[in-house]
Amino acid sequence: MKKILYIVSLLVIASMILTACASPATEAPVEEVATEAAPEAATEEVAPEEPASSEPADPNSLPRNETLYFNGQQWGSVVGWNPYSTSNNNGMAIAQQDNARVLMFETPYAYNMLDGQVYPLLADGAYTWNDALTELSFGINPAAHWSDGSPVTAEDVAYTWATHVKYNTPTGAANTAYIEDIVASDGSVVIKAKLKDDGTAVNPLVVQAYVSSNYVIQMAWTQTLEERAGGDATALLADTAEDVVYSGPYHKYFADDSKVVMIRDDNYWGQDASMFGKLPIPRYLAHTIFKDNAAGTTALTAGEVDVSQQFNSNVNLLWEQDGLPISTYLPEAPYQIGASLPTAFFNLKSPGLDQVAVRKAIAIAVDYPTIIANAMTNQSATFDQAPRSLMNPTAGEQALYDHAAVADLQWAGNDIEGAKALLDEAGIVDTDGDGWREYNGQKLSYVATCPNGWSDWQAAIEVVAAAGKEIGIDITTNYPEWAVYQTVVTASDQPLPEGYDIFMMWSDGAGPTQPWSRVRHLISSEYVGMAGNWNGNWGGYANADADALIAAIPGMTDGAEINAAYTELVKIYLTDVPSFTLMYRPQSFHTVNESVWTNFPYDGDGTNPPVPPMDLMDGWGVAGLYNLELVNP
Amino acid sequence: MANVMLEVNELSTKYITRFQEDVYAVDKVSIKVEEGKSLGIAGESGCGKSTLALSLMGYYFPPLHYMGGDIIINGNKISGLDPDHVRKTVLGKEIAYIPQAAMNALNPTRKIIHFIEDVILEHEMYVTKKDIYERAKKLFETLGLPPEVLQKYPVELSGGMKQRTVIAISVLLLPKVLIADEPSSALDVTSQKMVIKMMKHLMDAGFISSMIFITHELPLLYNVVDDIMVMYAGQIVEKGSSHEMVFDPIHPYSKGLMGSIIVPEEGLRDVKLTAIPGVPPNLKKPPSGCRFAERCKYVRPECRVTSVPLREAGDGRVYRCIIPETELRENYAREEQKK
Amino acid sequence: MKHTLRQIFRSPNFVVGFSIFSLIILTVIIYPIFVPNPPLQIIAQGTFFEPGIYVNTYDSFNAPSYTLKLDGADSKRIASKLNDEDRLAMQEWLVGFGIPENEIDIHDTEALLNLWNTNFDPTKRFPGMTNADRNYFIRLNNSVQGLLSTDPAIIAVTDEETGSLVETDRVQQTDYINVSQVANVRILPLGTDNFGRDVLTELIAATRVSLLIGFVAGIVATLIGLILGLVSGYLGGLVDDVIMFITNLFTVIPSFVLLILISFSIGQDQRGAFTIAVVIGFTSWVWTARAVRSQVISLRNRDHVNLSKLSGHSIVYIIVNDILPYIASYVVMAFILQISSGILAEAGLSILGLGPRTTEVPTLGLMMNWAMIYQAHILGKWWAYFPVIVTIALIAFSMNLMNTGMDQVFNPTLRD
Amino acid sequence: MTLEKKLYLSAKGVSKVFGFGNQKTVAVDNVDLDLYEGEVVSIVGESGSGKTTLSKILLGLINQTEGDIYFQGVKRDISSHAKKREYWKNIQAIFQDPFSSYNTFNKIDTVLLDCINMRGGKYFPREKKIELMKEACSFVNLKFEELTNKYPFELSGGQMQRLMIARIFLLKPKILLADEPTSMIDACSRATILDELMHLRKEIGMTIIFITHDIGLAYYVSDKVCIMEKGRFVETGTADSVILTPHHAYTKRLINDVPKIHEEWDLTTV
Repeated sequence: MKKILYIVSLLVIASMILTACASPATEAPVEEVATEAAPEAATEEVAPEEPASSEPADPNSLPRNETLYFNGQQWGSVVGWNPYSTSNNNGMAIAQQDNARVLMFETPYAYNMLDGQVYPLLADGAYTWNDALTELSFGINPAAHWSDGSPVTAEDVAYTWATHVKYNTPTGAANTAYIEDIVASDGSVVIKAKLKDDGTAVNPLVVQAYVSSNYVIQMAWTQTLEERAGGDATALLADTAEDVVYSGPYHKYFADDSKVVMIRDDNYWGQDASMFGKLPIPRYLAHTIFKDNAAGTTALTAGEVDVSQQFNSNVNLLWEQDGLPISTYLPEAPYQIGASLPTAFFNLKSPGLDQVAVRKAIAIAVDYPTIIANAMTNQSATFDQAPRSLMNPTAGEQALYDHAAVADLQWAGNDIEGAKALLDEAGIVDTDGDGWREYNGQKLSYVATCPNGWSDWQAAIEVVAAAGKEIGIDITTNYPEWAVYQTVVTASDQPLPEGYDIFMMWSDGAGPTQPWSRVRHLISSEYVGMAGNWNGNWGGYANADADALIAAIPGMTDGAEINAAYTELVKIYLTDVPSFTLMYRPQSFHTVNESVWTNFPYDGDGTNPPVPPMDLMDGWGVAGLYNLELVNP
Repeated sequence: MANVMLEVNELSTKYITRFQEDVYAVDKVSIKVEEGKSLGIAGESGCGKSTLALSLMGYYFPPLHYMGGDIIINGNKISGLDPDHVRKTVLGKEIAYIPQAAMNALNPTRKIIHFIEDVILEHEMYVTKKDIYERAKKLFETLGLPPEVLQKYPVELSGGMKQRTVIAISVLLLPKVLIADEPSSALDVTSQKMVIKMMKHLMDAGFISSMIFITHELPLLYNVVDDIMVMYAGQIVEKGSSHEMVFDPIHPYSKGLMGSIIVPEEGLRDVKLTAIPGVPPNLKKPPSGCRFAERCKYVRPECRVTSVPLREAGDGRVYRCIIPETELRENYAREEQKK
Repeated sequence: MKHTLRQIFRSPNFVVGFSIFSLIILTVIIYPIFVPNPPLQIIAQGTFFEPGIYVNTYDSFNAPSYTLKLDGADSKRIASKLNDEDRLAMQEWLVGFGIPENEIDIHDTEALLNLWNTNFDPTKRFPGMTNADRNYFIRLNNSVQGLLSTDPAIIAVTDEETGSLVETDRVQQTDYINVSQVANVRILPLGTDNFGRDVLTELIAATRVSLLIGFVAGIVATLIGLILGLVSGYLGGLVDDVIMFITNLFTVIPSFVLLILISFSIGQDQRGAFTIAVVIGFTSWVWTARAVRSQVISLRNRDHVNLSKLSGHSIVYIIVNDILPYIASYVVMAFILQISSGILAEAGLSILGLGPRTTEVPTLGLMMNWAMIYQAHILGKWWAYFPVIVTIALIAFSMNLMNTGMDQVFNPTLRD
Repeated sequence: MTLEKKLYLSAKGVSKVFGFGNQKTVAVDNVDLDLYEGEVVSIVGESGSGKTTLSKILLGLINQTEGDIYFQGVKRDISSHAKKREYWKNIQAIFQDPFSSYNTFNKIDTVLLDCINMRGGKYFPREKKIELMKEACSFVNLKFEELTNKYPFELSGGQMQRLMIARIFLLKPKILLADEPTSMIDACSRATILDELMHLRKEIGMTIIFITHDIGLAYYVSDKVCIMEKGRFVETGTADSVILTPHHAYTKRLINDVPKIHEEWDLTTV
């Protein structure tokens, strides 16, 4: 009896602990989207336009050697397939940044973050600027056609823009300040830039970027949609567009709350010799929706996921220790190509943080090598490799400023003595002997914040807080839920509430407008006071010199001039420290398991142009889909 | 001489407490009950009468432990047998035991008929439930219990009815000997009377051959059993026919017990009740001499030293005292006069 | 009282539980005296260092060197870099590029490495060879370079004037140092966690905090439960109805959900360990209250209470003297259960990310939380989470044992 | 006789209802009771007859639903703690179960000291208190020296109950309510307890209400007997008249069903 009691109590304890462990709060770093517009059952959904070579498989038991499995793009059910909208929570088909997803909808050009070039997709050859840099024009590949068989035309491009403007979609709103109009002329597309008073384009950079980051949508379908929406913008954007016409190689096959499956359109125009010359290799692209990173990692190690776009801590152990056929783009640390700069912003209105000395002291006290080694498990370039600036660690951007000119302003981190000296010098000392410094008689006490469940950020914030303790500034951490966090941080028209003294947000990654756009988002004062600020500068920094430089750069053509301007901006940034970069993060985590498929892009794989590690779906990354091979054909 | 149904020779049992202390609750008790006879056991609480009842079954489970002696039922020795064997073949069939407060031990979620099925199916394999029901109905009718009781739950029955049902169930397998421990003490007088009536009927109608009845209520015992045995501190102190025991006790302890009887009869108010001062000895360390010595009016120095054997007083009467029967009687008479 | 204590200490369950618990408490008290390292200090750059003894490499060069000629040192050295699997993989590669299999003797290290060094080309790929394979062969190639060399390793320093390297020492393959002569050695019995903290030190500090949380939660819960139960049970009537209404409300809402809601709403900046403990206590008094109430109800009609009333005692006196002692053992048992459930509740909360603020104190739950976030369980870094589970289990187990032991003493129906 | 004797306690139309609606049970139903100085009155009833409830009402431990209680001709007022205290100086009780009548955590001395305090002896010198306690103990043939500093569980049931009587001796109430004081006691000790109760009654001129289910016992001790059935008094009268010549059917049955030793116990009449 007693033995049984022992065993039972052990079991009870074990199960209590297990249940407790089974629900870690590692929530996906993706906005939770309500599933009110859940897609209908899949069986009756879009069948291939023409009968495929064989009947499509049951979405729940796809043939493994025809299916490429993804994870980390989609963290909830898909809301819709409407390319005009930005709230589809559709990580595979719609999500659209500088590197648009071109699996289902295509852009005229595909951006390649590795060489910074754009490659024609729907477009026919390179685009041309007129001499005054006010009009950009390109033709449409005559082979390009829609899924309904009709050709893609310049009118489609123009009508897409017109619709964006007419219904003031997010895309429209973001670009009307820079683009006057897009028109079709003689089968070509002409993008007319918005002009300043002096007749020059407001921002040729943004105009140029438009062609690789915005989908072309069929005019005829758009009209159907408009009719359905009755001209109402809200209805138009809320439409789930199950009947959408697309030009890309894949389209919706199945979607529910556990997975999203896309099927290849065997009639895809890209098999034309002028484009890829063949169809992409996998017939199905399946994305399983995992609960959290841990579940995703487990599936990756088990070979259930081929391409993983998520932070797998200590990813190198998967091959070094466990001998799994898993690899990243780079074989050694940092394993990934860093592109964005997760950054800790100072709330410049918090008492004391308006002082450069305090900001800089915190920034130089932080132990960055530990953040990179521990929080990022070495999946970031170190600040020795890429000194802090406004640039990401790619060679192209690093070349854009004069490293030597800002060397004096650099810091390596972990400089406790330096930080203390800086504070002592500024007269910010511990006057009441409680171990914490005071400024204006007020104890320096801050809360460092980032969203809950964003594990690498949380760990980095912990390291920041630890640094504060070392230099007599009381920093505690706080992890609100993302839903709360994003609402607070993006409301730049309101002062940040208590608990948001130091907070982490992202910066832009790689793209055709970079690093200009990133610089702008980090320090331009134009975002101060903006409601719904999803751009940047959430700490409320304002510097007229910086603003002027940011405004000038897009119009510059001379490399040296641009270089000097960026150097100056980096100087301002490192002097004023309105925010500080904690680590480098890749545009996409690109970890692949080669149990089934191989020939994924890797550093030095010999592709020309090089296929970027963009998970085979963003911009030029899609080219990798044509190179895949089965390990056991 | 009539057939001896139950014979117990020098049975000793003890409790072992959680702290590994021994409590010698039954000390060399010998009993003989003939067929058709009933024996009553009387004594103060803690004198070992309930333990004796439990020990008589021959089925021991902790904390009760068997120490020595024989139990012979109808010629078959059951002491020293494998407990499992005893449980299967002896209990219920040879000897039935109704513990104190048995009626409150019925599982309230089961109907009476289910208890009966359990009992019968435990011992007989090839009977149908219908047969069981018929048998039970017949038995209940014979015992004067309404057959509807069979389909009721224990909570639906009154205390007296419950107790009578329990008794009926315990004699289902027609045991030779029935041991009843305080079967009527928690009941009101009328129910008590009905239970007693039924138990007498069990004897008269031949359901059981012999009965051992345990209670501290002497008037009741007097009216129910043929012989009374008085226990004190785990030992028998006196035994005799019930009339003799009540009206002519020999042992000073029995005398005290009988002197405390109160019944609503004329003249009671003029009787002076006798009292026995003191408390029974601790059975963890029983005294070596007479166990009653500490409380006895007539105690002599040797009482405390030597253990006292049972003495015969003719006619099957026995008593445990150093002082002879006649001398004790003289003492009693002298006291009577004093009043 | 003495008697009861003696009885309790005779219960084997209680004694085992009490011993485990005392051991935990003693460890928590004594360990920091001998190892005064700050528990939250990040010492390791890198995550999940394995348990072991860490010897400072730099200091080991400066430590006196001893020559030991041990048999098999070479083969051990080679085996550590080149195991059988690696040899088979080499063979596979070589066969893949046309070397006849019978020419390869994978057990002859020298011949194998010669063959490998002359043939290996990192750019070559054979069918079915993945990038992961390619990376593996490159790593293998790097690790076997110089494997058979018997030359000493050279230690050199940079000449500050010329910038060239100046040889200062040579380390022979037979050189040994005595660990006790190395200036900096750190024993990490349980390795480090994802932040690079010493897990053992952190674990012990966390256990201390968790125990304190448990105690505070237990005291709060028991006090609230006791007071409400006593008042409600003894006074009865309207007071009882009101208190029972509140109690039922709390019963219907699962306390853990309530706990989550409260911890969520007070915001993390308010969530110190003490606050969390109070919150846990505040949500878990219900059962104590109900149990105390029912005990009191059965006690309040007892004759000794009536007698106490007849002796003219006041309500407070009766509750304190005639009721409380009777339920004291019960309350102590409930208290012990509250402590262990408080510890578990904290762990549960922390795993949900709703535990105490992280920068001030480590707690068992937080340690588990971070180990899970950093996927220690997937990567097989057992030292980051398993000792935590064992500690939680031991605390809960010892408390339950003590409780069972006490129950056997106090609860007559369980006595055997 | 009634003219000479003072009316001590009387109940007029006392009822007690527990619960309400369907759950309503009438425990005591319109009971009248007169208690004169020096009398021993027995209330006899089987379990569930309401006699314990009635005794608690008389004691003032619970409130009656209807009716009034008069103490020495004045309507009883126990609305405050102080008034209750005052009332309890006049009426005290001995309960059925001596084992549950003691607070097992307090030493025996506490019980007796409480009584001394209640009789205004709170500030008596220690010696005086001990003197009083010794006197009380010796009254019930207990030795104070053997009891002091002991806990209740170290005593036998009989000793405990005698100590209860010692308590009453110290309190010297006008009325004692004895609720089955001997039912948990062995027959041998019963006589002692009864003897001592009667002795005490003589000593301090106490009036006793004796509550019991044992009709023989009631007959043995009381002057007056009240037979209670289902909350009502069905027969009231002197002990001899009620027990020897019962009129009410219930009383008759009760007496008939009790086993006797000099008369035949008639088993056929059930």
